[in-house]
Amino acid sequence: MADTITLLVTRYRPDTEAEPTVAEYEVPLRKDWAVLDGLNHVKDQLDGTLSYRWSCRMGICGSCGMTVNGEPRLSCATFLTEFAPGPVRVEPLANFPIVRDLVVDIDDFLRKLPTVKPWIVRHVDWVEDGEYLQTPDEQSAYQQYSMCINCMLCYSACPVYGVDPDFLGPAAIALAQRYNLDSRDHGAADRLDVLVHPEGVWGCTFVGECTRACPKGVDPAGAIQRYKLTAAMRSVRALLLPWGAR
Amino acid sequence: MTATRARAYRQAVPRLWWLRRRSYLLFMLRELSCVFVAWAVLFLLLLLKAVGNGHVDYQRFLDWAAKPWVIAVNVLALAFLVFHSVTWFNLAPKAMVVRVPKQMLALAPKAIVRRLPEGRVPGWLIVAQNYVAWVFVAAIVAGLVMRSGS
Amino acid sequence: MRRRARPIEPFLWLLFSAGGVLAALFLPVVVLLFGVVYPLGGIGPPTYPGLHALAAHALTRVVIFIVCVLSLIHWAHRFRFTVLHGLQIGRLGRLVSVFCYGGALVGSLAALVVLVRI
Amino acid sequence: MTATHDVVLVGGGAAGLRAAIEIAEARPELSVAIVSKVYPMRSHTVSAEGGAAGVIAMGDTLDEHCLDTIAGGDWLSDQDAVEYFIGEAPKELVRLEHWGCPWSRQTDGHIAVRSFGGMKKMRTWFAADKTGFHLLHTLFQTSLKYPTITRYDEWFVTRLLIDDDQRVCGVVAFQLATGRIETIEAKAVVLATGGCGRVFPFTTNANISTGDGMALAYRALAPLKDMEFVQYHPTGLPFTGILITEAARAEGGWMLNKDGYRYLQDYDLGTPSPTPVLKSMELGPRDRLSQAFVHEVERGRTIDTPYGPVVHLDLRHLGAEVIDAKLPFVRELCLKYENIDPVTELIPVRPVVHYMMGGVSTDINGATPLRGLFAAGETACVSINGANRLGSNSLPECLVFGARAGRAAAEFAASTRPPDGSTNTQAEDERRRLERLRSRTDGRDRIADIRQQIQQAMEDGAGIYRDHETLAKSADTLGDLAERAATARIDDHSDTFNTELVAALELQNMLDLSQAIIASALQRTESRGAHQRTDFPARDDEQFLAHSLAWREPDSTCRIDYQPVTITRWPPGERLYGR
Repeated sequence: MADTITLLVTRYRPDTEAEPTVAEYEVPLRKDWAVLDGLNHVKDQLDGTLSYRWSCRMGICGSCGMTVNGEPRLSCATFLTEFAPGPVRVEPLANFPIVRDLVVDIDDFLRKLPTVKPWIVRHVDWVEDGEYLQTPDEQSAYQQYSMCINCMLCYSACPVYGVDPDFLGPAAIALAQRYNLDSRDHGAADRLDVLVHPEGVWGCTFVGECTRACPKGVDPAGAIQRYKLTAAMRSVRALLLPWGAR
Repeated sequence: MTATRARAYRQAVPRLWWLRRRSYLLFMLRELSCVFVAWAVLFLLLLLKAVGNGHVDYQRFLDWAAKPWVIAVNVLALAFLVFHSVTWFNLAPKAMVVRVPKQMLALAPKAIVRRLPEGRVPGWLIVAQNYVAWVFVAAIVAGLVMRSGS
Repeated sequence: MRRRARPIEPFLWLLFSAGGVLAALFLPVVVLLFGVVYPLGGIGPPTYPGLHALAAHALTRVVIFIVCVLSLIHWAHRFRFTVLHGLQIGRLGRLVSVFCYGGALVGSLAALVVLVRI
Repeated sequence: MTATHDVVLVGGGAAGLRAAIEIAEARPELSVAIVSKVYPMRSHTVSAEGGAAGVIAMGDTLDEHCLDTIAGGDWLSDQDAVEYFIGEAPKELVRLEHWGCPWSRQTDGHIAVRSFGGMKKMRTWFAADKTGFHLLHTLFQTSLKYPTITRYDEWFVTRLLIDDDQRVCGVVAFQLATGRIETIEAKAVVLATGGCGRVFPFTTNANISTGDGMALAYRALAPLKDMEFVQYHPTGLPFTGILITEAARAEGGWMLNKDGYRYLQDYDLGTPSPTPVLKSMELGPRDRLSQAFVHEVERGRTIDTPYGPVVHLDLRHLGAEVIDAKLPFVRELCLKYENIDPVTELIPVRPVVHYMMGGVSTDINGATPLRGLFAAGETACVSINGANRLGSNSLPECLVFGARAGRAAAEFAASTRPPDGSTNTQAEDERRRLERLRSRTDGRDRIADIRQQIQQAMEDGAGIYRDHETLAKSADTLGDLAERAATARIDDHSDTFNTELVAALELQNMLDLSQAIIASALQRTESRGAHQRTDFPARDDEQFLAHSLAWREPDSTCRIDYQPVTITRWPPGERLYGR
């Protein structure tokens, strides 16, 4: 095994450049080095001007998503040895505007997220003392959707989001489902309008790439399909029993 | 609170984005299978129209269907239709979460219950049902058609 | 950003899904028999009277009609999104919709005429 | 340009978000700003794994939790604060449950609790082993519902503004994305920026844990309390420092040396038993376990690796089912980052820096001696953790004191007059300083080199065991490094997402805090909890049953004085484990 590997890193300096370019860096190739360690080596030793986000480097904070050799990945959990002898292409996440180098603008997601009301909605008052009961079975109904770390890999993998930036997108819908399926929540009706909007679940053509890209085993594609069925059945009921619906 | 980020670089989606990754291409092919669904309907209607018009037209239809280009189109169509069936059947469990009623769970043997995560019918069982239905339907259609001719 | 919600979308999706199921179950065997096996001459095609009798049966005609209509809606719905996303022509959305669902409607009427006249 | 809010919260982790929600609920007429250098859901709270302690189980009592906490902290905790904290913790955890936190459950639907190190009863609530993650996202998502909360995501606060009446009345911050420097005025400021584990080379802490809030307060001449108490977590992965949660031991994991021997039995931590026994062996407190590791190294009974000596954490006897149900993240981390499967293999672990018991000195309301300035969470030192924090006390601390500091800040803001603009010169000074720094072209040392040398000095001087000589040497080294840091090289002069500028500012913060830690440790000539002096091995209640306060002097040196510990019902006693 060679002892170095080449990183081809996308650079974009809006002060001086009109569009992104590619810079080449040679970094040590070590068994336990992730792509992020390679980038840190570049920043610390070779070129202090390289900008990227990272924090926990244990795959839970969701900040270091990048496109590595064409695939959306968490750079802290993607090892350099996977790509030996290299080179490794490190690009910003696709489908988002590039702010600088490997940093993308994800404010679009943060604007959409509150529209699906990702919090517990109660129409009955709290039981002031003690917890709401929830059996492990009831919990497992929504558990996987609660694992989303907002890393944006699913948006980056989703071609529909790329073509139509108004699409609500995988993580936001999965999080809506996370609360819809929570036995403590009464807010499903409140989330309906946003979800059944043409830019909501109906925009999805079930490419399935979001689920494949997710590093936490959330299945947004499944969440969206399930919600389509729920919403469709609701519409049918509303049509057949117009007086009883909603 | 965000400032305007006019200088952010908008990454354009290439017009042929679906050629850039194998998975995207497979997705596109899956979606394009609908064209062959439409073709199959058209083909079926042409057959039925011929049947409705009498045996001369029926023979003419059979001759037309035997033209090499029509056969070629149909072989391609068959491939896409099978691709459609397979992808459709495999994805079905994503949309449907079938729960086993509590009473049935209580009656079922422990060994089976343990294999039903969270009391749900596992995805592979739904997929398997789809394939059984496929074989069943195909056998009936083929049986009816072949028997009708003998 | 958001347009008025179209309540028709869930129904289109349900019909699309039903069409997807029927197309997946019925169409491959039809194309296999009449498009590939018989033309290639491995087995002789059914005789005219037999096939006519089968096709003229009321149940057959009802089933075929349902398969045709739903499969065409399946095509229309899927093709609409394929064109919109694949060619990135969001602004022509309405035109594409008219072509697709209109096409499915015309096809369904044609199916009705053909089946009634058997 | 100037923005104005009633309360500005610096930091968007558990404490900051909890404070924001508290203010939004209790005083919807006040405008709240959360200013954080990362998106809130990236905050380091996300990495907490094991759980949150709160008395709920039958047969457990608040007093027992108090005593465990106080004894765990080697009697340096303020007992009034501890009592308040422990009384509030279960209420806060239930509140989180009402907000949707997916706490792990018993089959009847009630909350499940697990055992944890140093705790005599099972009282740790958990959400599998991603407790911090679920807690943070629950808080973040809940916070989205309040229109009075404004977020400044990816804004870095560089200075507190103080008016002529010695009142904190806002901050100066710049937006990473644009480089825009702004004054954010407020009637009260709450610091909730977490800890500063990054001043050490091996740490479970995220890249962002550089102690920004502590340094802001310190430079504004608010004292830092008990900074010498640095917690080493006994089970971090070598190289990355990734945390393997204490829950792994609580569920029955064993610590083995190179002979496969459960060495903790040699360090007055009880006798081995096949199943976990509370407050014994592997469930002893973190300081004692980390110290035992050092002795094992000295005895040559550890395993050598390229990243230094390690011992083993053995989970194999728990079986795949327990590991997948209770410790799925541990398995995921081991597989992903060490390429080992804990179901069949031993996990190599070593003590790594995990938590700062010390922080900005506050009273029980989260108020600092500076009027208008509050602090909560790891940034603050109330103190409930004393000389050593018990595992699973920090998440509820963020909630309890986040809420309380939020409430206190809101009350202060509602009763005080708005800022009068008298700090405009300060803001201008700060703007010029930042612009000078960003455009500096004559720098010498690389930021990363200086940072690495700070970390080395801290490991050498303020590790698990300390003595006068090494501490004094580290103090000298840090003095040199401070001079070099003042002229560090900045290659990046861009105003768009300039992470090198951030790194330079963080470096200054880390240096200030390192000096405070070393100075505090030098002065405390006793051994207590996480502060172990080989030259003063005994606890000295005569002199040092007191909190150290580190004050910044005008010449940037650090002055230490002391403040008594509040003792109410639990007089100092001996810390006993395993019996």
